[in-house]
Amino acid sequence: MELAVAEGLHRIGPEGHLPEHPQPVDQHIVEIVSDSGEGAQTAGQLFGSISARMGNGVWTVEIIPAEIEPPPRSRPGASGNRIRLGRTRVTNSGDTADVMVAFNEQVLFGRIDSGALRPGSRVFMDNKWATDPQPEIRQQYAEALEEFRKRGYLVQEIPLEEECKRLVPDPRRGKNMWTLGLLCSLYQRDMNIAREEVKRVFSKKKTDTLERNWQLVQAGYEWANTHLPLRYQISATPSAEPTVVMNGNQAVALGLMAAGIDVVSMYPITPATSATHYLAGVLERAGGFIHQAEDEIAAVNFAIGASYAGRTAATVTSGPGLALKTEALGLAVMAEIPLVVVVVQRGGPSTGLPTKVEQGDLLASMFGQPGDAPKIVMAPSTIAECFEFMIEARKLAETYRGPVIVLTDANLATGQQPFPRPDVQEKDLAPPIPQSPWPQGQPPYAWDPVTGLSPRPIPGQLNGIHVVTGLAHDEHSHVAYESGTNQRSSVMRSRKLATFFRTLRPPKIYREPEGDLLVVGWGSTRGAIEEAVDRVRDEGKRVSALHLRFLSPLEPGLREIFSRFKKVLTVEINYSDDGRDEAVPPEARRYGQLAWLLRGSTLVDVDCWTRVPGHPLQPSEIENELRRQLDLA
Amino acid sequence: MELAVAEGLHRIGPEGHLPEHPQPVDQHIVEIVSDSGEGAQTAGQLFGSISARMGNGVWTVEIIPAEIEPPPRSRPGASGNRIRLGRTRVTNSGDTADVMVAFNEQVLFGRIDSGALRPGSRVFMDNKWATDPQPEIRQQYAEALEEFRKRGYLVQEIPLEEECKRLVPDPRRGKNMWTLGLLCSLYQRDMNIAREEVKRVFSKKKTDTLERNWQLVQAGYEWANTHLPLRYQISATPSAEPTVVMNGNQAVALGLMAAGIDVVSMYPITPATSATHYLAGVLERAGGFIHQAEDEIAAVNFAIGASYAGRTAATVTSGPGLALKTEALGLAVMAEIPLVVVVVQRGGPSTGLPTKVEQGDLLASMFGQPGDAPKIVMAPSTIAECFEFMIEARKLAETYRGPVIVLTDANLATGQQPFPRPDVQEKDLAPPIPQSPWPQGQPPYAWDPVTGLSPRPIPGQLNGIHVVTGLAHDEHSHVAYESGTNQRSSVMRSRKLATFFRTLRPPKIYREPEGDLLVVGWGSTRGAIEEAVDRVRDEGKRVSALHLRFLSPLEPGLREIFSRFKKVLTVEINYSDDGRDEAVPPEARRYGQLAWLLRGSTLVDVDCWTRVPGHPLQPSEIENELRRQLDLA
Amino acid sequence: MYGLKQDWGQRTPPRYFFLEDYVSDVPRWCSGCGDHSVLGALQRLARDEQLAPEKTVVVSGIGCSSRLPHYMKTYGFHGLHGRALPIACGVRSRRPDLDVFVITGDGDCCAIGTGHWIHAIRYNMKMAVMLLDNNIYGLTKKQTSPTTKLKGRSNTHPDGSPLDPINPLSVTLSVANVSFVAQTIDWNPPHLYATLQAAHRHPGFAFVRVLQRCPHYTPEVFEPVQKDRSLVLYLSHKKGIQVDGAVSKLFKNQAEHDPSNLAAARAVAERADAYPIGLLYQKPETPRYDLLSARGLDTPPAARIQAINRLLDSFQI
Amino acid sequence: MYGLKQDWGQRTPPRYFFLEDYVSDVPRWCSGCGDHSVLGALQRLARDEQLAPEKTVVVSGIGCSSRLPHYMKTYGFHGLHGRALPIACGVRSRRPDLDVFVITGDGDCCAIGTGHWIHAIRYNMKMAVMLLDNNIYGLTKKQTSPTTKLKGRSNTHPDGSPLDPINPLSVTLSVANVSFVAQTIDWNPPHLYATLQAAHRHPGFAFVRVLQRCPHYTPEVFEPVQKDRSLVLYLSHKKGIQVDGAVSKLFKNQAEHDPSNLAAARAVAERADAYPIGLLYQKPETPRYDLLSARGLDTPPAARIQAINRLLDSFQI
Ligand SMILES: Cc1ncc(C[n+]2csc(CCOP(=O)(O)OP(=O)(O)O)c2C)c(N)n1
Ligand SMILES: Cc1ncc(C[n+]2csc(CCOP(=O)(O)OP(=O)(O)O)c2C)c(N)n1
Ligand code: SF4
Ligand code: SF4
Ligand SMILES: [Mg+2]
Ligand SMILES: [Mg+2]
Repeated sequence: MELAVAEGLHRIGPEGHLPEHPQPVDQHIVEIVSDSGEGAQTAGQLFGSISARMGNGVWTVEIIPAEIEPPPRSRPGASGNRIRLGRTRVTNSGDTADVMVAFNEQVLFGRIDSGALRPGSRVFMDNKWATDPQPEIRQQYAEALEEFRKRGYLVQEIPLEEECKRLVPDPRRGKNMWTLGLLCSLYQRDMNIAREEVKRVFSKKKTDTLERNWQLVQAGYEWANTHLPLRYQISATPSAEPTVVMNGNQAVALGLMAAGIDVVSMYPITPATSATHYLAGVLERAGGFIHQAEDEIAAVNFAIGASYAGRTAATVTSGPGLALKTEALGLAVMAEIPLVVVVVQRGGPSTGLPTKVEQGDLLASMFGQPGDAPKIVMAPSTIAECFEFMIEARKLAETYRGPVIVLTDANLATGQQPFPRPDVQEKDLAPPIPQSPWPQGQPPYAWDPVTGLSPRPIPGQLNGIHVVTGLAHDEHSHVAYESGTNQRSSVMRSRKLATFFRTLRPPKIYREPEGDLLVVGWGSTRGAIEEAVDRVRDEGKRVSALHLRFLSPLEPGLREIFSRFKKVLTVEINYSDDGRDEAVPPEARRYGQLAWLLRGSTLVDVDCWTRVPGHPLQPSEIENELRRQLDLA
Repeated sequence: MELAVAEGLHRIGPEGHLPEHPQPVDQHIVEIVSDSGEGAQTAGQLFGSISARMGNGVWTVEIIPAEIEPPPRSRPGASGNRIRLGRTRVTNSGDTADVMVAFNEQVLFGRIDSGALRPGSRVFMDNKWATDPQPEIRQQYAEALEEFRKRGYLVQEIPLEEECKRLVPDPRRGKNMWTLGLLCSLYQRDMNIAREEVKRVFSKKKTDTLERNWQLVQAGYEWANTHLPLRYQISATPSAEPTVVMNGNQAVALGLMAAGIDVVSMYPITPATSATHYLAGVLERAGGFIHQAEDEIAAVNFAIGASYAGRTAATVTSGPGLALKTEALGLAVMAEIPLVVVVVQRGGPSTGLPTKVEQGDLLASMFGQPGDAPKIVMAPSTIAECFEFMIEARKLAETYRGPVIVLTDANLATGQQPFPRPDVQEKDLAPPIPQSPWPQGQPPYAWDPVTGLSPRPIPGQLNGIHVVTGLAHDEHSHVAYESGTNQRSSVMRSRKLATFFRTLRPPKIYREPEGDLLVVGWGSTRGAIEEAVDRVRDEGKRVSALHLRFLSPLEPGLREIFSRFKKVLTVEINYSDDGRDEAVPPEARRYGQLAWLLRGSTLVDVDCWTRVPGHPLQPSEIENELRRQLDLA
Repeated sequence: MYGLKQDWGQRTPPRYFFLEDYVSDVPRWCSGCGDHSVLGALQRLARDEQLAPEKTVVVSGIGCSSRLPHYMKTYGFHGLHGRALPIACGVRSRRPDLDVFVITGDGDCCAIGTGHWIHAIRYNMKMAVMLLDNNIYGLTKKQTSPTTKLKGRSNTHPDGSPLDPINPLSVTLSVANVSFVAQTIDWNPPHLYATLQAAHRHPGFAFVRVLQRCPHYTPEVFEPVQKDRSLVLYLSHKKGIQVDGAVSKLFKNQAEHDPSNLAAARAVAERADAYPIGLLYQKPETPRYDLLSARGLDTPPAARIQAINRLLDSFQI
Repeated sequence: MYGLKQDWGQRTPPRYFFLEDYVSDVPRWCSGCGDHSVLGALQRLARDEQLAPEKTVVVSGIGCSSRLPHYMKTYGFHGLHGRALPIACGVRSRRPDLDVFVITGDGDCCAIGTGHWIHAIRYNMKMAVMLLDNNIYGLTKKQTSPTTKLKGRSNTHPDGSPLDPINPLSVTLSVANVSFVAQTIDWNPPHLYATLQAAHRHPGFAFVRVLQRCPHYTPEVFEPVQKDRSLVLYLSHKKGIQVDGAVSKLFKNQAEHDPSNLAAARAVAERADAYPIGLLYQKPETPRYDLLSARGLDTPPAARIQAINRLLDSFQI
């Protein structure tokens, strides 16, 4: 087959029979991928926020190469953005892409390796490589196009570089905006909104930067208007309430501020660091302080010191950092020092997959400490919850006087979603530290015998003098080695979880309250699980979902809920032995982390379907598994 | 009541109606307690080894104060030894003491606080305090005697100091040996054996030290022969096979040597340190090297480096040290580096109870690492097993190419027990490291797809060159972020546990294979559990015991075994919420660590009875709980 | 909220504190242990400076020495082995109103705590740090520490330590932002006291190494030094530690040393013939991280809310 | 046993190694990154010294720089962040036959690895340690490191680092048993090479700080130094690092420095006007812990069994 070389505006690949009229769609997934440094991420984010402002549901997620400066035109170098748009709320990054704009064919191969395409995906490809001075590149390009077409992608070459060159000397700094224009045309975006958003992004740059970029957008838009007969139509209902768009790490950062966290103490680690980058720029504006420590051990102990001194404190980390904080978290439990610990989970074990998603730190959070170290563990499932849970966690840490671990992950960290602008309230800020006298004679651990709760004296408080210790101690914080004291103080620490448990209500079931299969999840998988459940339930299959926010203690009523389903299955992004694997005797099977907890807690034969692909689970993958499970049932 | 002041040899307290003829007993518990520095420990250990040589079952355990140099005559200062003797094998330190020799009344109070006495316990007390120059001391002594008698102890004052003064200028350096003599008379010990054992202990000292000490022993012996009409008779069958007596930490140390461990890397921590003290003196004799690192993190990484370089390596620690090793253990799992990790468990969480026993590190050992970090975890239950398990652990670490955690505890660490002298064999030593060429083209992780096992190239081997990494990697140890590789390598690491599982046989049930109640335990509690089971089973109650040596993976057949009992209960020295506690909703109950594992694994409603008293569980405590459980059943 | 009172900023009337006001439990150290002297000096200092007990925090790690906070009737934090300094820095960071003291040992500071030690020097947050250096791990029963002398015997090196000890003074003096380094001996209470006082008054991170007797495990280390005064080199200078003439006269072995001279301080620190005591180095004007960390403490809630709202604006679409 | 071969001690025939024999993967560093130069120098050194690749181990922590072992065709251990040195010490301890190189970064060594760094200096085990100091955390995308200059901007300190940087040379020179300290620049391959060579030949712990360009994140740090040669102070001495006359002549700013003089070395290390390059300090006769740790390696199995049996005798009753 002769290769299609774009010569002009009307050249459309043989597969490219484009419809003349806007094609209505309920949701669409768009990707822009380039070499890193070509700005695909900015364009993608803009496309997302323009769509969000128009009232579409949106989920955007960054495509980040593992290297700092990967070689150009390389598969692992793919850098960019995936934007999923919907008529209504979009909860996850979805399955394969519907539309893909690629600045070169190699980065597209990178996305193919990650399973981002399917036969029928529409690919717009810069045609500059067809005429590259280097014959190898021309050949690579030609071969790639052939391969893509074989795979069934609908490839459309576009004169991306060529068109940009008309406007800017270095097209590497222009292609992204031109592409944005093309997409605005393709999806009929409101160009007034587009203009505003572009303006916002470049507001801090020189005016001519803004103008140059806007010209590029317009050029792309007009080119597409003229040359692409194709249009998609995704209806949208702009929301009346104020809406914000941000990623999970930004939401964590702002949530910590809204919680009145006074000290954030950290050591850099991917994928948690960007939350602290943001805080580094802004925490001071709300009167707070961020400390970059010499290591994670120092970071958590610094936070413990600040919290002991009455200042609300948080530490933000990921797996390897959590491992190093193991000892100090035991101290915070033993000495009952409030602390918010945000763990942005990445692939493990060990250094693992630093930039990729996993839900592998649940058991380490619960059981990492030698001895018994009861603590609250919770996991947000949306970007909005990343914000809200910070406030909740800060309050719980204080009320229950100990560390609260909040498990987010790389998926939430980099995923962006519009959500109603939170109403920041003074009552959610941590109250000022008490400095009035402590009730004379009241011990520093005046444990309520039923709840295990006790108020906490803060340095500066008259009569509250005591010495905090990680040794076994009585209610006066006196070191005590006697059997009775150790048993009793252990009860008091554990009791706090039971007390908190009694404030919880059974979780809500998604879709029908009974059926053949209940899918249980936690954390960032919620959107994908519920979407998969919807697809299957909508065909009349009896499947529902349950999403847990609290893992320690587990939420109440689970056993009763499980009893209404024939089968219970967790879906998690962590490792479990496959139940079908013949090399693993059923007795020796190792379960997913939530499945483990649920089995021990409910004695229900909870099964699990878990994977560690390093990327978010796609709704269709889950959907396939649900069908398989239902067929078996 | 007038106080009994010893005036001469025949003064015997009013309760002291002593039988004239030797009283046969099956087992007896003797304690010697003194201020620290008065040598009660030496005397106790000698009494134990003399008895062991005569063929009695013996368990001795140190009574150690928490302070370095506690004030004299203070309760927490009690220092000494508990020796439990039996006709046959003795497996634990038992319940309350039958006979107690106290050098002052305050240390006796210390033992009373620890629950070491019962009404009817016979107490021999130095009468020197009755004539102390300080009136307060005289008064304290008098009041104490009265209190002891009220509590029903059979108190007999003895002229301990007075008699010693006849022989040595400083009786603080003599009372212990005199007491040993008294006990030799009381229990009719073979004085030739006694002489040999005393000689052995003082062999390195000057000859007159030995002679002076032997004179003291003889003096105590003769005084008791003349003045105490009381004798106990515990028959014994001297064993034909060679027998050794040592504590669990010494057994660990010698076991590591017998396993051919080449490098032991440690950082001091109670109660693990004494094992490494011993090694510091002797490891070099077997060609090995012990490294005291700057901290636990360095200790474990040093060991990992040595093991990577082909030398068998171990690290020895306790709870807080295990916490700090969390991250590096994840590396050892990920990079598949063999490593023996001995954890001598102490009370937790945090710094906790540094000198006291707990079985609280099981879940941290299994689940401490962020991400999935499968590893073998095993727990010896006797001193002999402390030795044997080191050899086993070293072999498993190599075969299954990763860390093996061996959980002992403070009870095993300081408990002494005679056991058949191990036959040290060349075949158990680690083989020399391979330095012949590696098979050309064979990757460094040539995972067998079924077993997950792979041979390991060692630096120095031609063709074996590779770069070990804690990042996700393929079989060539190349960093690999692809979904498929991460999933597959995770499977391979997990698969090794299944492979090991298939080599295990179901554990043996102690007593009948079915019944109303099965008690499941692990580690050092074995002796006490089985003794309690015997007592109850011997009354015809249908109770049996099961003791697990492997916790990860769990041994096979458990569910089937459990199905033969009406109820399954774990007994552990770690924290669990009490099932009877009304403040804890049943759904929120937190279980003992083994119970947790068993529930999740077998889905049997395994109950637990656990305590954290800081001392070993007494058989009678367990017995009471078994009766309660059987009454309920 | 959450059971805590909120009447922030209440003033307490002037009070007078006696020595007993700083005395808590009976110390559980061996008799003759140098830790007793440090405790006594600290209590006297607190009394003389009239430190409000509730505004004073003594932070420590784990070790015999680190038990000290339990014996002070002030707020205290008996932390984790090696982690006294990060905890203390955390306390200090947002409580400029508290007086922070740190007690650490040669194992706690110079072995497991090394990294934090170096970095705390560089942070130069105001606190008085006392390294009680007995050349041994006391609490865990006699293991080699980084300051154990070459060939010094211990339970982990029965044939003697194979390595030259680290010199905590030299190391401290090598770190950026070092601002106060002194050495003293536990067995000369006036000098010990004067040194702690200078440390406490120093506007920054004041590092004091106390040569501390451990009669239980290492009597051979400092008993000879205690007996033979010539083994101590008394540093005199008008900017140095000032003690009564009667006290300073006891030291025959003296040297004038200007504590503003860093190179000289390093040379003195490495004197092999005698232990220098006194102020080795001080630079009061060294930048302080705690002045930075305490910024914004008085931001009123409304201003905080406003700042957050502004940030949210930038995410609003 | 356990699937491993046992023919211990087999000799391999003499071989000749070319540069390619040390070249593995294509490095994934940014173009212009100084890490490329270090890799090249190390590969040339290995070739020139004819190091058997299978007897060479390159250990590193985590960071851009710590990726280096992956690009060497020798044995390698890409360890944990901050833990390169303890791992390398473990490797060294019982394998005196291996050549050990360590690659670490300013974050890896001087932040999270500080404690191990100090103690590794004191252990003085034979290995060549290269601190690739780019004054930044590269891999995690531009955070302040302990060597970031005061006011240097980063993602964690957008308004500039609030603290003076640590001086890795000064700190190293303050530790007991320090035996080799040098500094070089990645952009002068002959000097870099000569320094690595001297480090490799040093009988002990050879610490080399390489000023390493990170054009991606900190071009402003070493680009000016690269351009203006007067910002480098070339240390010359007959016992120092020797480079070709043509190379040394490039450096106008020179000073004679005797590397056996510790005090002088410390003074040179702290020169504020220029970066000294060359050998700051060397004391080849410093005691080595690795000589101690390797004792007994040749104990035959029978002797080991006998020793254990003797010990068991002492427990036999
Ligand atoms: C993580 C951890 N590792 C080890 C220990 C055991 N430990 C307690 S104190 C101590 C050393 C104490 O030495 P030093 O700091 O010199 O204090 P000293 O007792 O001599 O005053 C050690 C190793 C511990 N508590 N925690
Ligand atoms: C325990 C742990 N904490 C944090 C990280 C994240 N991390 C990886 S490299 C690095 C810093 C690298 O800086 P540097 O050592 O200077 O190396 P460079 O990238 O500049 O060469 C950090 C913080 C980690 N991998 N592990
Ligand atoms: S062991 Fe030493 S340091 Fe510890 S209390 Fe006793 S004398 Fe003091
Ligand atoms: S970020 Fe800097 S250090 Fe890392 S590879 Fe790029 S230039 Fe080198
Ligand atoms: Mg000490
Ligand atoms: Mg760096």
